[in-house]
Amino acid sequence: MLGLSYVLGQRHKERATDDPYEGGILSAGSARIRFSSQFYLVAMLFVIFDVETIFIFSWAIAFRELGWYGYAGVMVFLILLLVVLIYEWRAGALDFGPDGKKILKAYKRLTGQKV
Amino acid sequence: METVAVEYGLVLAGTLFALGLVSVLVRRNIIFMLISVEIMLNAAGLAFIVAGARWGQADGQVMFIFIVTMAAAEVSVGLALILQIYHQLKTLDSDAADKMKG
Amino acid sequence: MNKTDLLSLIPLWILSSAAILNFFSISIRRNHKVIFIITLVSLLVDFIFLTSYSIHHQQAIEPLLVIDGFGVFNMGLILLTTLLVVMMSYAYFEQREERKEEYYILIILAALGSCILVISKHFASLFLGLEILTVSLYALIAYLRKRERSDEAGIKYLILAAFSSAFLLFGMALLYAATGTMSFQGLADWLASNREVSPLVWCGFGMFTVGVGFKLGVVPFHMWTPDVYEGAPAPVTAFIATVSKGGMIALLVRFFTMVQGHQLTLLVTVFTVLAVASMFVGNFLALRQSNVKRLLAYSSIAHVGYLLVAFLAGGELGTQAISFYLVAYFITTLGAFGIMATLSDKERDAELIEDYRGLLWRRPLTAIIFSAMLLSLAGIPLTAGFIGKFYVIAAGVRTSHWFLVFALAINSVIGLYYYIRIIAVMFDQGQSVRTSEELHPLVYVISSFTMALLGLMLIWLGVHPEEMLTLIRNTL
Amino acid sequence: MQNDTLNHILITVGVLAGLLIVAPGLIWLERRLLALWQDRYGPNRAGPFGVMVVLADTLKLFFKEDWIPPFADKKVFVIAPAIVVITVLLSFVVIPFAPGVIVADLNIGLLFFLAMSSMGAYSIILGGWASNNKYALLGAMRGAAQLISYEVFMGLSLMGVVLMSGSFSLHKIVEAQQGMWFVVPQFLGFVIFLIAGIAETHRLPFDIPEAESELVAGFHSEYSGMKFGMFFVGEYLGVMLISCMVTCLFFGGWLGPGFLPPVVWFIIKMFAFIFLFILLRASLPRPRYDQLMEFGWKILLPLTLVNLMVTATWLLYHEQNSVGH
Amino acid sequence: MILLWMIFILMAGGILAGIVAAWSTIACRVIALVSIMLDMLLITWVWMGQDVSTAPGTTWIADLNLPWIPSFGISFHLALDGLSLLMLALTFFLGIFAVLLSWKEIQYRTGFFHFNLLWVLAGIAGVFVTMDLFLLYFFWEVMLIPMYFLIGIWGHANRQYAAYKFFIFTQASGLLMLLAILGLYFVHGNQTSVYTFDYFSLLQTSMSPDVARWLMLGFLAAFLVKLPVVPFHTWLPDAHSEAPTAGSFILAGLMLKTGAYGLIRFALPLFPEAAVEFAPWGMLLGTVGIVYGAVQAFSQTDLKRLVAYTSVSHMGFVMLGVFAFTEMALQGVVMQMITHAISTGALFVLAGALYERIHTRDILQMGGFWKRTPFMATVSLIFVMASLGLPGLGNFVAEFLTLMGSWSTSPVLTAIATAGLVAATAYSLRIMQKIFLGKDAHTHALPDLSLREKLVLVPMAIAIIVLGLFPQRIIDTARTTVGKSDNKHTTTPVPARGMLSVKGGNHE
Repeated sequence: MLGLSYVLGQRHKERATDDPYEGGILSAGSARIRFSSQFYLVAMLFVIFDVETIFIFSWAIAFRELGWYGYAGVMVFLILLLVVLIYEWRAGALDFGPDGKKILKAYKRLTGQKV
Repeated sequence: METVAVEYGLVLAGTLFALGLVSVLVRRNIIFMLISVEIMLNAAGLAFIVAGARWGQADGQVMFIFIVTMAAAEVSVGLALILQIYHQLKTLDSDAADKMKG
Repeated sequence: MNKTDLLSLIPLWILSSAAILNFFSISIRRNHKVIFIITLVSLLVDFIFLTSYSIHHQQAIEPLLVIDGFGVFNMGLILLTTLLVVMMSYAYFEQREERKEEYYILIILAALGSCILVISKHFASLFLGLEILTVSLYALIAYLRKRERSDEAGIKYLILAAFSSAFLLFGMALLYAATGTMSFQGLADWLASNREVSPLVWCGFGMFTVGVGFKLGVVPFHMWTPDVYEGAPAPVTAFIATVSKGGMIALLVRFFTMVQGHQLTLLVTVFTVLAVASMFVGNFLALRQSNVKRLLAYSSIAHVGYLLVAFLAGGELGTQAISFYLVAYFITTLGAFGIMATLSDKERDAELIEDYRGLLWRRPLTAIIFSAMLLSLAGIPLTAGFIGKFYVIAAGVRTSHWFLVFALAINSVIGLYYYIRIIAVMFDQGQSVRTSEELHPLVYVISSFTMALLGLMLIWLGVHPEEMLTLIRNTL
Repeated sequence: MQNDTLNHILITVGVLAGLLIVAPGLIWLERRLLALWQDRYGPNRAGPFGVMVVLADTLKLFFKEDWIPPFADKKVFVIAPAIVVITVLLSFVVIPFAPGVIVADLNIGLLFFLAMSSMGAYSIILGGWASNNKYALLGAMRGAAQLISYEVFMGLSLMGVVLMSGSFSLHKIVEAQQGMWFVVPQFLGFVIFLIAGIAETHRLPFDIPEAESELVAGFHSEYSGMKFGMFFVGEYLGVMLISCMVTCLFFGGWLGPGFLPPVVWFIIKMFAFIFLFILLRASLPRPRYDQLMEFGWKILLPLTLVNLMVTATWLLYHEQNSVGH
Repeated sequence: MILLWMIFILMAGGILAGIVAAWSTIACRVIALVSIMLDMLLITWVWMGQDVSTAPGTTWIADLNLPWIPSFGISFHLALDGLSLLMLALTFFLGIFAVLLSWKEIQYRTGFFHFNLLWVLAGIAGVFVTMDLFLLYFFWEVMLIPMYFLIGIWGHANRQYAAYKFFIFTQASGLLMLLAILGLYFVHGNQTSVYTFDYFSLLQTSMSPDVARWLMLGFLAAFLVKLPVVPFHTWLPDAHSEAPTAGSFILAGLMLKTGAYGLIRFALPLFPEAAVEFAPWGMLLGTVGIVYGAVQAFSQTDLKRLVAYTSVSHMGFVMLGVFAFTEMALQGVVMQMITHAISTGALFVLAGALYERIHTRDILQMGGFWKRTPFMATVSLIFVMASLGLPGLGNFVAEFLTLMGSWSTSPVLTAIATAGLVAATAYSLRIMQKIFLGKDAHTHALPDLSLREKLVLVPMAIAIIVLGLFPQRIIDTARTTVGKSDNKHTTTPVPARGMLSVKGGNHE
């Protein structure tokens, strides 16, 4: 399909054709910008939790064979996951947006006001 | 399903391992080094699966899951560290991270 | 696994619960003191619980673990060492701004990994224990985020440790592919029934050795050691030098004894080469260092070489020698790094030799304990290190490993040179520019107490080692 | 044997053709429905009810300039849209439309589906990155974060179903619903899966990665022509896929009263969910990025874990009782 | 028990002195002095109490055997016989002077200095009485570290280098000895399945000549380096010349003697056959040492280095005498150990005194001091004469006995050794001539010996004269150890194969 469209497609060349599209405003700076490290944090969270699901998967499939014994093991595992989740929550790893209160605090500190 | 001969599997795993090894030694970018190490780990995992298949045991697969888990943990810590290093050094060239000598 | 198995794993349960408890505690409210106390108490309880084990305890938890005298002894050692590391950490982290609390979780987990390592008798548990240990260590090494070298050390350790894990795993996989078993005992049976050892198995053993070599930091797989020692916070360095390496050695001993590796001449040769190379290279490189941490790193390479001598000597005497040497080395290393930690300040650790100039006249007790530690490392009488080295040499002489023993003797002399150099600097005149800020007096009390304790243990073991010897003899 | 092979090929071709026809059709359907709900006309010129607009759109896409931005990473730029279509199409392989009407009845069908949907993240991140455009990259990053986060909950939310059916095979799962559709015991799982599914297909209201108003189409800002079309088709295929999955996993797949053939039951159920998707788009506002992520991690994840625990406990308890009796 | 007390007093005194110094240096010095004197009194009491000269049969004056690390067969076994007694007496005798010597010289870190000093003495004393080989190694090390500090902290300009060199040499050779000890331990253990480090048990070990040869080499390594014998002597001039006066004094006076003692007590009895095999080489090394040391001494300009080389030369006599395997030679060796300790020690004291006054050790810058410091010159003359072996002084007796004893074994080497004596005359006279005679440059203020220095040197001068005139007491005391006494073996714990009767190897 891609090949077909390549053959069929028309060609044109204009002044701004080759500029990156930024809502009509001229582009400034490279697109290789730096991102909030929050994205990396998500990646890490994913890596950790997604891998842990592997264990749950393998338990789920052998659920009946393992019985209460396996159940106990997985419960421990799940509780661990929950504890870690709570910890991360408290540690602020799950706060994705900017925290308004914190910003206000920082601003007040910056301007020398008492909070 | 046909079973692949153990030798071939091991050779494949070995090749992967060697590729990872070479690239760890050659690469200078820390992220690529990390990736290469992951390749080596996965090669080891593959070898386990092949070995497990040879003996018809699940042990190999279990080990593989362990390896994947551990690799994941490694990557997440590794990424965090790399991020910090980048913040400090503004580069990921492993030659830049040579403050310690002797 | 049944009820008794679960019960006999209580030490591990306690450790895990302590980690979770700490997680909870942090989630509720961050408080350095609380976490410290939780950690301390749980380690102590665990250790006390462990002492209730009979010396002749022997229980296999099929198929992964075995709890026997050797394992219990090493677990006890690990727990005690961790306890001491934690004790010296409080003061160290109290003067730093970073988040301190997670440190304790990580160190508990690392200890847990090490404990699993020393009681494992299967590749799977070996791998699990090892990884719990190393992954915690990555974070521990890079714990001081504000310090550039800390990250650098962390990433170096991470890449090299993962690298070595890959080797270890591939070696295991090859052994598994060739023999169809991953338990040490199974491997031993296989080796016993197959006189001809196939290239595949050799390959497996070879890669296994490379992996283990990296973890132990023997030459030529030692590159990471000095950097990591230097970059890591002083208590963590102490931990790596003791628990991490010690656990690995204990595992190696178990593995080798179970598979009767001493009959595999090729393997023995390889280890001999490693041992000799470690001793010489470690000591010679240590001579050139002006950074105490790096110096101790290189010296630890040499010490692993010494341990390998006892390891190669094998037999009961060899194992006993290793156990004793580990005890002595643990105390000594803890003391040395502990003192380093107490002398460190916010910016950096007291790691340059110059930092110690004239220490004797500023802080006599600290300097004397530090000297005692260094002398113990050098193997001078009246210290535990002497008895340890004596034991190792005895094991070597017993089995007529004359070459190794001579190498050890020569290296002891070389080693002496640089240990003495530090002592000489401490006893020299002149003032170091270092001043550390004032902390809460209790903090000093804790670290001084720890140091004094270590010093006393050192001398006690050096002067009256009989009890420890009996204990070791009984556990094996 | 010959017959089997032929049959198999027929099914494969049939499914593929069906999908490729239905997917563009969905565009029309969506526009019509939206128009209906929002009280406006929608496409109504070409053909009856404007059906031919689909054809026109397709032709248009084919004849558009195949423009690759000069600042882009060309190879990756071309591959990215292909990935999305390929992965989604591959996912359909494991979907049992009716007994026997399945391309490949893998015993790990569910895992295969999860694996494929994870691969979708690549297309977004690669597309955004290769575009070399700030908005595209930002969109891609957000998209990837969203995708991989919801991937976790999606997988976990399905575990309840797996526990109950004892299999990863979709075929078996459907058959296990003879007595009762899983939506009843696994309602929580269903809700979570649905939400995660919407997020996975980055449909409105969770279309954060493309968010026209803030990110000017996000990761596919720079795309045009057929490559854009691919993303577009991919999205609609995704909608179909999730609908199929929901049908299979929670609503008994092809099961239904005998007066209609199984395939028809399946298609009816599937379209019901497609309608639901469109209805959601029509009615819900888009949450903020951070709200979306926090919702996922702080609410969905604990919920899935709790769901899992409860299901397992209940099942085991129940089983023990039944053995006891 | 008294032996334990002696060592304990020194160690405890050392620690106490180290602590007390924080408040009062005088108290510290006094404590050190008192503890050594206490030991001196103890040993004198023992000596007087046991009239060894009249009872040559009872060899062991005191014996103490406590279990220490039974799992290794290590015991805390100390015993005292004639030789040990002499050595202990010598140790404490010189120890007192060492403290006195440092009274003025050591002005900083007094506490630590005295701690080290006393611990060196404790180590040396321990070596002289230990009857357990593990303990031997233990004490061997105990005397090293404090000595290292004595040189390294309070030494002269080049002290670090000298300290390292001293340390590395002795430590390396000590480790070889440890290996040999362990080898012996296991050889013995394998034979009798009794694993022990006890000296008397190990004496019974029978081993193949090959094993014996190797093990003996291990022991010899330690003793010959300590002695020192020529190829291994290079640490000595450095250490001696850089050490503070008390350090050189102890080094020359006592530490070298541990090597000689080790040869007599351990190397020969433990490996009789191997020792006989080695004897020609040993004597050769001794002779080379005598000549080489003398020649080197003659060419030195640094006073302390010069004296150090005379030590090398004198220790050559020890070597010669020990491996001559005659009672007379051995008596000479014992005598040499004592007299050399006193005479060379005294020379170091004088060198130190001069250095304190004129701040140089270069004898070329000295000259004509006789007039200004007659007392010092007189004392020096006595010791220089002793050093060259003037009849009537202790050294003469020693050298004479040694040479006489060796003659029967190896006339050629003895003759060469005697020629070494001529060289000794040359360098000794050179000392006198360069320092006290000749032209006085009058560049320095040069007071004569102070009371404290007199207090040190006069007793030593008296001792050396007394030893020269009445050596019998020493010889009698030593005889219990070195005497040919085949018939007494049954009644004493002395090894069945006596030390001297091995000549020919068939005395039984």
